[in-house]
Amino acid sequence: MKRALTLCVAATFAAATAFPQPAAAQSKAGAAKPPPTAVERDAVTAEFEKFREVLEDANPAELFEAKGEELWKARRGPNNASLERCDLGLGPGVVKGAYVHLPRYFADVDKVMDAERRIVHCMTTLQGFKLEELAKRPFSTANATPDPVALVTYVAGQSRGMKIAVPQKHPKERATFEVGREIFFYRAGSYDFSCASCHGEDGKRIRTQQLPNFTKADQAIRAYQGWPGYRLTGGVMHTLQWRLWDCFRQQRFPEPGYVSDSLTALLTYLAVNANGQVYKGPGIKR
Amino acid sequence: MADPMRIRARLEGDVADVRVLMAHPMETGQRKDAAGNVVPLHFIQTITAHLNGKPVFQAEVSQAISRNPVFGFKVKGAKAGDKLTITWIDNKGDKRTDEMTLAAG
Amino acid sequence: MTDLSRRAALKGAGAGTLLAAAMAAGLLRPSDALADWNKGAFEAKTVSDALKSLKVVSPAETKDIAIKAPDIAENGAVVPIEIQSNIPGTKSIAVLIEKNPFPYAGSFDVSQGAMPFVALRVKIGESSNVRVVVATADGRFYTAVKEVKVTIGGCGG
Amino acid sequence: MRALTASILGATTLALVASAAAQVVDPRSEAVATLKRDFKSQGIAAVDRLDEDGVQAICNRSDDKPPKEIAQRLESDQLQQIKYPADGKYLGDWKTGERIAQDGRGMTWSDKAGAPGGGSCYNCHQIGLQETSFGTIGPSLYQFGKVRGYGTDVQKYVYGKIYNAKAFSLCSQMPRFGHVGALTEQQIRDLVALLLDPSSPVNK
Repeated sequence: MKRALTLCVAATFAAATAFPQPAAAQSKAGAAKPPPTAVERDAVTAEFEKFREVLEDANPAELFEAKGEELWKARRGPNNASLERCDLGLGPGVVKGAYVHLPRYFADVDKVMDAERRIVHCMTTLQGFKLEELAKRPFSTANATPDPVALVTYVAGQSRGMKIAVPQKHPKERATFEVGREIFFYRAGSYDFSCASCHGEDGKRIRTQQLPNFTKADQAIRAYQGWPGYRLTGGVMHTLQWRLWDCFRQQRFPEPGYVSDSLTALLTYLAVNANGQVYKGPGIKR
Repeated sequence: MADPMRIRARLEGDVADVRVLMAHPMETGQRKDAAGNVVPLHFIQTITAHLNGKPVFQAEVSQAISRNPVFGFKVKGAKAGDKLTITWIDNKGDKRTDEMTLAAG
Repeated sequence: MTDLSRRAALKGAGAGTLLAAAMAAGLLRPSDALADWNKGAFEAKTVSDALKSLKVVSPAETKDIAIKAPDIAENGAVVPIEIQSNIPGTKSIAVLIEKNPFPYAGSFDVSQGAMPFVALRVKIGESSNVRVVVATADGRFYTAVKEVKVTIGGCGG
Repeated sequence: MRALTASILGATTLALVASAAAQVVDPRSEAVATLKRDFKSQGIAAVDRLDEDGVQAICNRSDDKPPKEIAQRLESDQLQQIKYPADGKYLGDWKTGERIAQDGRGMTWSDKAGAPGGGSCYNCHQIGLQETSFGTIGPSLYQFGKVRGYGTDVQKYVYGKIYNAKAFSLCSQMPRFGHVGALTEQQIRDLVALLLDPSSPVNK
């Protein structure tokens, strides 16, 4: 929260002192046309917002919520069990409202888990699926939506309209938040990027895409609002696990492990920052 | 078998404002899969809506309709308890019919 | 636009069931069965050829067709469009994306108990006019356009 | 130069560690250890990318606000590592430059080794007015030459800035495209031309 950075893939010709001003600059400056103003840029954003509402009004994510509910209740896997005994933090089988309290500490594993990680945990412990198998193809393609994706979408949809209230009582919950914050600001890789490079300052865009400042509640909620979300590009359903995975790709980092501690920590940082905001249900994204 | 549609209808007087979501890939025949093979044309061609068995809305469409299509239309002369049935048929002959009962707005 | 008399006749005879049976028996391909799916119009590569196949004759420009679509689409793969016709006797609403490889995107028959309104979401390959053609019960045609710009969205990485 | 970076880093780290000594667990060390446990090499993106170099380490430990004297020493260290074109020609072809500016590929685990990447410039900057899809993380570069002038000194500065932005502002958010081999000498020249060729649309 204390830090403020900026960027995706190019530049800041920022430092005012760094540029040697040739004498010609001042004399020619008067002839130059000014670039489009902030107001004109905002018009594009406003247009997107207007039609995003139209898209949200009938979100294909609902198709995946329905699929996820079917999967939740079906007896599946080597153990031929349903997920109806899965404890998402509010007790075995309680789905309603569970999502807005995740990630949280689970005593049975002595760990903090985010929603997708917990669902995958239930699939392995209750139904007998193998994590290594689930981790082989964890993300949606044009041809297939992995089961955890539909399940997360269903679980998230069951907290529609509720306030984000991610707990920070257990020491491990607080420690996970701290680690998440450090990862968020950690600059490394070929392009010197951190998460904050794109998501640490207000009112910025990559190309036409607005970049929420995740250090603030009213903007951190937008990450939660977005994912799980139906992505217009490719027309597939994606979760926060996918979003972070692809962010790290574009951050020029190596590949993060599926449902790993690093991602839980980042999601905890994000979710705690969004605390108090109302969750509207699975999103729709470009 | 195709996944069910999600149909929502809001009654405003005797007009039902209908939104329907359909699960369909709507392949253009131009996309290549991960292996580089062209994915064949596969898309919904016709849509019909019936109110209590009487046709009220019909459409013919192309592969230009977005994946997982969404359509909206407004049916006149509708009331609570009426049955709205929607059917789509695609270019492979697959079809799906779903029904919902209008609820008082 | 769509041949309504033929469609009505097919439905009236309960022909759908017969056609499904014929298709199942391999006697007909789906495209044959959908006799009222206007193959010629859908396969036309230009707007004028598509309109010809749709038997649209000299459509008149009008302000009585309201087209709600984004000036700049966030993603060309899913562009929401809402069309409201205020022309009395509107029978059907056809949508053409002028710059798409196959411009004709579809037609909506609202003559049997629907309001002259339709909402849909379409793919627009590049910035293009969206052309709407309304046919009326008395055989007239009206048209309006709305330009939609398509942009590059994310990092492109 | 490596030794210089290391010694500055060492001193700074010691100071910061000392000030944080009261804490039971150091979240930063925990975070880095967690990353190294969870991340795997994929394609051209190997796990060694998680290791900070000197510049990243100083910026990470100072919230991107390094003490002035350390910043200056490291900036001049980075400046000395810039390889300017041997023939002193900084200006390439602006049309090629525009394509490079549009191209956001390069250096990710889904990019192939040795495949030509782009500069991703429009992701963060407004450049030519014809491209309305531009980012706002960096300042507008529209009319860059017209405003700043077209002289060799400006050309050399822009070449250097694209090659290694950290030589001019240590914790700049702009990648070091030449320094890390993301762009070739000719590609950087073409980008310089996009900003500084008087016939480029940027300067119309």
